[in-house]
Amino acid sequence: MDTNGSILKLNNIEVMYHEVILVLKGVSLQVPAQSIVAVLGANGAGKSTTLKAISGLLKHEDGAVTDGSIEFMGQRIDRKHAEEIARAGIVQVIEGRRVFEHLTVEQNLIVGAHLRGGATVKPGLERVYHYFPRLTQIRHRLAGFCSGGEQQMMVMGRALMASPKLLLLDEPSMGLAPLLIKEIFTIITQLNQREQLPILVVEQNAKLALTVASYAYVLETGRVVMDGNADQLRDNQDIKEFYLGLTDLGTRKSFRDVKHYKRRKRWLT
Amino acid sequence: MPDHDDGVQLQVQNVYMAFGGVGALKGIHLRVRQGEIFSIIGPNGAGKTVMLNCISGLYKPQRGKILFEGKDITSLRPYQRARLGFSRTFQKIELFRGMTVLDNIRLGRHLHLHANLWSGGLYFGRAEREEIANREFIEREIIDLLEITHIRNQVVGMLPYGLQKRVELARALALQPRLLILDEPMAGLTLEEVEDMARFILDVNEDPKWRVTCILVEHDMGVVMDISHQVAVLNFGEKIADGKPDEIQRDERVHHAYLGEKEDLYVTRR
Amino acid sequence: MDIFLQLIITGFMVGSIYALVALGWTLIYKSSGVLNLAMGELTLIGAYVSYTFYMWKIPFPLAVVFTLIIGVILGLLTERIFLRPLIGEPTLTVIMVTVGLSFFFRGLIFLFFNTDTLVFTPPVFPSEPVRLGNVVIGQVYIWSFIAALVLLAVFVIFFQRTRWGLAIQATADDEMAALSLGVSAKFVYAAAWAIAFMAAGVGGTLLGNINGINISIGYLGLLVLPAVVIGGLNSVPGAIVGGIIIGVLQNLAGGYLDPLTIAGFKVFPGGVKDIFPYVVMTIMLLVKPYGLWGWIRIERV
Amino acid sequence: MATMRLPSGTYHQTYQQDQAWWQTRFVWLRMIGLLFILLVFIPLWMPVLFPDIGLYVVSVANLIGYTILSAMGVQLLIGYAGQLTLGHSAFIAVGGYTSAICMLMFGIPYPITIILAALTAGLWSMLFGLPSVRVKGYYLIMTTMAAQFITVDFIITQYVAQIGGRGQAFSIPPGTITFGPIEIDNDIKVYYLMIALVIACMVFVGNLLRTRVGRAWLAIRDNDIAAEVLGVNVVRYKLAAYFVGGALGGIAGSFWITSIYAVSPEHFTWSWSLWVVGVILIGGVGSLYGTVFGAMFMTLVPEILRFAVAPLQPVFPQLMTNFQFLKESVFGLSIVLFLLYEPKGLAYRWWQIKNYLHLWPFSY
Repeated sequence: MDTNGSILKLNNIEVMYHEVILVLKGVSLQVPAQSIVAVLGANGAGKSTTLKAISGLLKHEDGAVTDGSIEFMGQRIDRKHAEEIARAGIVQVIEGRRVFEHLTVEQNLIVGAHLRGGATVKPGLERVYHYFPRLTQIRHRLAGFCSGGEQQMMVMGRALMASPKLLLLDEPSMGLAPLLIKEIFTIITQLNQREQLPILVVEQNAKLALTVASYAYVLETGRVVMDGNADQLRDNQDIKEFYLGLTDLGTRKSFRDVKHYKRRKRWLT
Repeated sequence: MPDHDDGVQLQVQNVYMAFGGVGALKGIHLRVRQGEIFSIIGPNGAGKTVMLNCISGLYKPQRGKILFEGKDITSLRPYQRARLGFSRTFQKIELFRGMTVLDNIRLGRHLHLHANLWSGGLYFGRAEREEIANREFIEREIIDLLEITHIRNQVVGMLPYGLQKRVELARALALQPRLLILDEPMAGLTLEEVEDMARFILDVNEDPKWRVTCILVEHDMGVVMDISHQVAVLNFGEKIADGKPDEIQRDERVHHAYLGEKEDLYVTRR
Repeated sequence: MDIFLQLIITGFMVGSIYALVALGWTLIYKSSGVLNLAMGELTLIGAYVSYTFYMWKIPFPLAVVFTLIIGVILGLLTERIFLRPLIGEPTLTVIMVTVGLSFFFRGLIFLFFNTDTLVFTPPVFPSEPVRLGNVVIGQVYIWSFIAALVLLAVFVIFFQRTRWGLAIQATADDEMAALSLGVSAKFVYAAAWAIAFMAAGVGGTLLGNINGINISIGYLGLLVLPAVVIGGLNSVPGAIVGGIIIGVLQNLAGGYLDPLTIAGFKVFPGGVKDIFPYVVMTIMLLVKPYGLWGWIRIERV
Repeated sequence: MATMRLPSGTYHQTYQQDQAWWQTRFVWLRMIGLLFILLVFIPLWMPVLFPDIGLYVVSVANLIGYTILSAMGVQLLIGYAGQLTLGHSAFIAVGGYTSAICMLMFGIPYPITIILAALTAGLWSMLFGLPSVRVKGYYLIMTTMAAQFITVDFIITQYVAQIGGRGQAFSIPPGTITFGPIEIDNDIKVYYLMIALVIACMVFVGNLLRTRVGRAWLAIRDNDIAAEVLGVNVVRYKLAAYFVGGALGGIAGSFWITSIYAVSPEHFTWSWSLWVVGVILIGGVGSLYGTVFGAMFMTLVPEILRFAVAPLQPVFPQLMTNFQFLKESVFGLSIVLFLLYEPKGLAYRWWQIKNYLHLWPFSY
C-alpha cells in the first residue's frame, strides 16, 4: 500500500501487559488520509489492544508498547499519555458502549468537547444531532436508561464532539440488532465521505467491515497475518474459509475426527 | 421435536428475565437430554449467557421454572445446584488467579471433602488422610486427563490464556459434575487449542466413567455443528430454532435472524 | 413540642455543616474510589488554620478565604505526594494510607496547637440568640447554616454547569471512557482533594465557632461516614440529605434518649448521641444495602 | 504467594511428603533453633546475660505477642476471607471482659475463661458479620466500624464497665490469674503463656488454610461467584470466618488482661482496630508470617522512636511532653511511606530474600 499520505503508521509494534504477557508481536499497519481501514480477527487476537496502543489507553491497563513505533501525522505518539493523544486528534470509541450513565445524553456529548473549549459545544452539538437525529429527542434523558443502539450513537457522537482527526471504533456492531447495525454503518460511511474523516474500525463481523472499509488487516494471535484491499480480501480463499465461512461443510475436517490425534497444521504461519 | 420425556435431564420452562425493563429472556423453553452435548447459539446480546446464569442459579428468573431430573430447582442457590451435580466455566475466565493450578482444582473438590473448622484446624488424622486421598484423585483423574501435569504447581494468573481456559475446565470437572455448563470455552483460543478443547469435551461426554451432559454456549460454528447433539438458537431473548445441527444449518429463520444471508451464519466463526 | 422543634431546627443547621463535609468526602470517593478516613483531620486543619488567621487580626471573611486557599494547596499536595502513587493499589492499602495520614496530621496539629480548647476571640458572631416563636437559635447556627447552604449551592452548580464539574462526574462514571476523550484523570483526582480540603476547612471553621476548637471536631470525620453511607456513597444529593438526617437524628437522640430512664430503670445510661448515627446506618444498610441513592453494581459473569 | 522452590536433590515419593509443612531436614533444624531462641534464650538467658534490658525485651516481646494475636483474626478476615474489617478491637474487648468477668464473678479458672472468651467473642463477631451477607466492600467497612462503636463505646462503656461499681475500671487483683497451680504474676510467665497461645493459634489457622475450609475462604476472597458455583456455601463460610476471626480476637483480649491491672474501655480503642489492620498491611496481606513481621515492625518502631528521642530531652525539654504527638505523626508518616514504597509488605520481601539465599550462589 502507498506509504505516503498515511496519517497513522504503526511500525512493528510489540505490546506487553503487566511486563510479562506479550499480546502484540509485531503489528504494522497504516491508515491513509480520508479512508476507512478495518482490522479483523478473532476474540483475543489483539484487535482492541492495537487500538488502545494507538490511543494511549493501554497505559491505563498496565500495558505498554515495548518495541516499534506509532506515528500520527509525522509525530511519534507511542510514549504519550492518552490525554495528549486525544488533544492531538485521535479519539477512540471504546468497546462496549461505555456511556456516562449518571449524566444526561447532552451532558455526555458536552464531556466529549472537554478538550475543545466552550465555543465548540454549540456547533458540535448541532453536527452530532444532524448525523444522529434520534439523539435530539432523548437529549435530556439519563444515558443509563437509553437502549443499546442509542448508547452506541451517543458514544460515537461524543467522540465527534472532540473534533477528531482520526476516529478509532472498537466493535461498533457488538450486540446490536441487525437493523441498527446497518444504520450505524451507514453513518460511519457518511462521516467518512462528507467530513473526510479517516476511521480505523475493529470488527469481528468481517463481512460488514469489508463492505465499508477500503483496506483491511487480519490479526491472529497478536500478528498481522494478512492484509489487502477490501475487495481482494473478500475473494481470498483463507478469508472465505475462516472469516466468511464460505466453504461447504463437507470438505472441512470435523472436530469430532480431531479427537484422537493432534492435528499440527497451522495456517498462514 | 417429538415431545417425549425419556432421558430429559434438564428442562427450562417458559423462563422470563428482564433487566431494567429490557427483556433479556422472553419465555424460553429448553429440554436437555441425559448425556448429550446441547449447544446454545445466537448473536451477541441474544441472552445466551443470561440463560446459562439462570440455569446455574446466579440469576433467578422472574417467571418460569427450571427442572433438573424432574425436580424444581428454580429457587435453589448456585451452591445447592452444585450439590446436585452442576458445574460450569465462565466466558471471562473466573479462576482464582493468585493460587496454583493444583489449589484451583482442589477448590473444585470442595463438595467431596468433609473437614470442618475443628478437624481442619487440628489437621493431623482425618483431615490429612482426606487431603492426601483427594490429591491422588486429582492427579489421576483430572490433571492426567487434561494434560496439565507440567503446570500443576504454577500460579494461574501467570499462565497463557489457552491454558487458563483448560485449568478452568479442570476445576469444573473436579466437581465430578453430572451437568457441565460451558460458556464460550473456545473464545480466544488458537485453532490447535480449540481442537484440544473439543477433544476434552468429547472425552468427558463419551467416556463411560464421566458421561457428563454438556450445555455449551459458543460462537465457533464449526465446533458447535461438529460436536453437538442438539442446538438451540436464541435471538433477542427468544428461541427461534431448536434441533439437530444439520436441521439448524438448513433452517431459514436462523439464517434470516442472524444477518439475512446464508453464508453469514459463519461470520461469527473465529 | 417546643423542645422537639428546637431540636429539629438545631439538628438541621448542624446537619448542614455535616452535609458540607460529607460532600467533600463523597467527591473524593466518587472520582477516585478512595475511602478517606482522614476527613476528620482535614476538618481539624481547617478549623486551626482559620483560627490562626483570625487571631492575626485578619477579618473573618478574609480568614475564611485564606483557609480555602490553604485548603486547595494542601489538597493538591496531599494528592500529589501521597495518593497519586497509589493508583492501582488495593483499596485496603489506600484506606490505610489515609489512616496513616490521619495519624500524621493529628500529631502535627497537636504538636503545634496543643490539645486545649481554643475559642475565636472576639466571637465572630453575636452571641445574642434569635427567637422564632418559642424556639431559640444562636446566631452562629443561622450564619453557619447560610454559609453551608451557599457553598452547597456553589458546588451543585459547579457539577451541573461547568466543564470540569462534568468531567469529574464523567470520570467517576467511567474513567476509561473519560480518558479516551482527553479528560485528565490526574487533574480530576487533584481537584477532588482540593475541593474536599476546602469543604472540610469551611466545615471546621463553622463548627469551631459553635463549640470552640478541639479534638471533638476531628470526630466529625467519623460522623460524616454514616451520613454518606445513608445517602449512598457516591451520590452528591445523598451526601447532603444524609448529613442533615444525621444532624437531626443526633440532636433528637441527645434530647430524648440520653439518658433514658423508664420506671426507675436506666435503659440508656448515656452515650446514645455518639453512636446513634452508626446504629441508624447499620439498620439502614440491612434494609437498603446501597443507601438511599447509591449506585448498585450489577455483577456480570 | 508462589510456592517455594525445593533445593535440587530433594524428591517426594508420596503426596504426604509433598503436602508437609517442613519439607527438608534443614528447615527442621532451623525451626528447632528458632524454638530454642523463643523458649530458652529470650525468657531465661536474656535477663541474666543483659540485666539492664533483659526484662524490658521480654515485656516488648509480650507486646509483640499481643499484637500478633490481635492481628491474626484480622489477617484471617481480611487476608484470607476478604472481609474488610475496621472494628476488631470490639472482639478483643469482648474477650478481655468475658475472661475478667468469668474469673472475678463466677470464679472460673483462667484457662477455661480463655475458651469462653474465644467462644463469646466469636459469636459476637458472627452477629456483626451478618450484614456481610448483603453488603460488600466499603459498606462492610462501615458496619464493622459500627461494631466497634456500638460494642466498645456504648455497650461496654455504658453497661458492662459499670458492673464493678467503681467507675469504668475493672480491676484485676493480683493472684486472680492462675494457670493450674502456677500464678501468672510476672512478665516471664506471661511470656510463656504468650508463646503457647501464639503457636497454638498459628498452627490452628495454618492447618485450617490447607484444608477445604481455608480454601473456601480464599475462594470467597478471590471470586465469590466462582466459589458459589463450585458448591461453596458463601454465607456459611463468611460467618465461619467471622466466628474464627472473632474468637482469635477473644483469645488476644483474654491474654492481654494478664499484663494489665484493670480492664477498661480505653484498652480497646478504634485506633487499635486500625493499628492491627496496619500490622497485616505492613507485614503482608494473606501471609501468616506477615502477621508476625508486621507486629514486630509496628511494635518496635515506636519503641525505637522513644530511644531516639531520649538523648534530646535535656536540649528540648518540651519534647517529652509533646512526645506522644510527635510519635503519632512520625508513626503515621512511616506507615504511609511504607505502604507507598513497599506495598506488598514485609513477608514478600522476606520471601524474596529467602529465595535469593536459597539459590545463592547459583541463581538459576
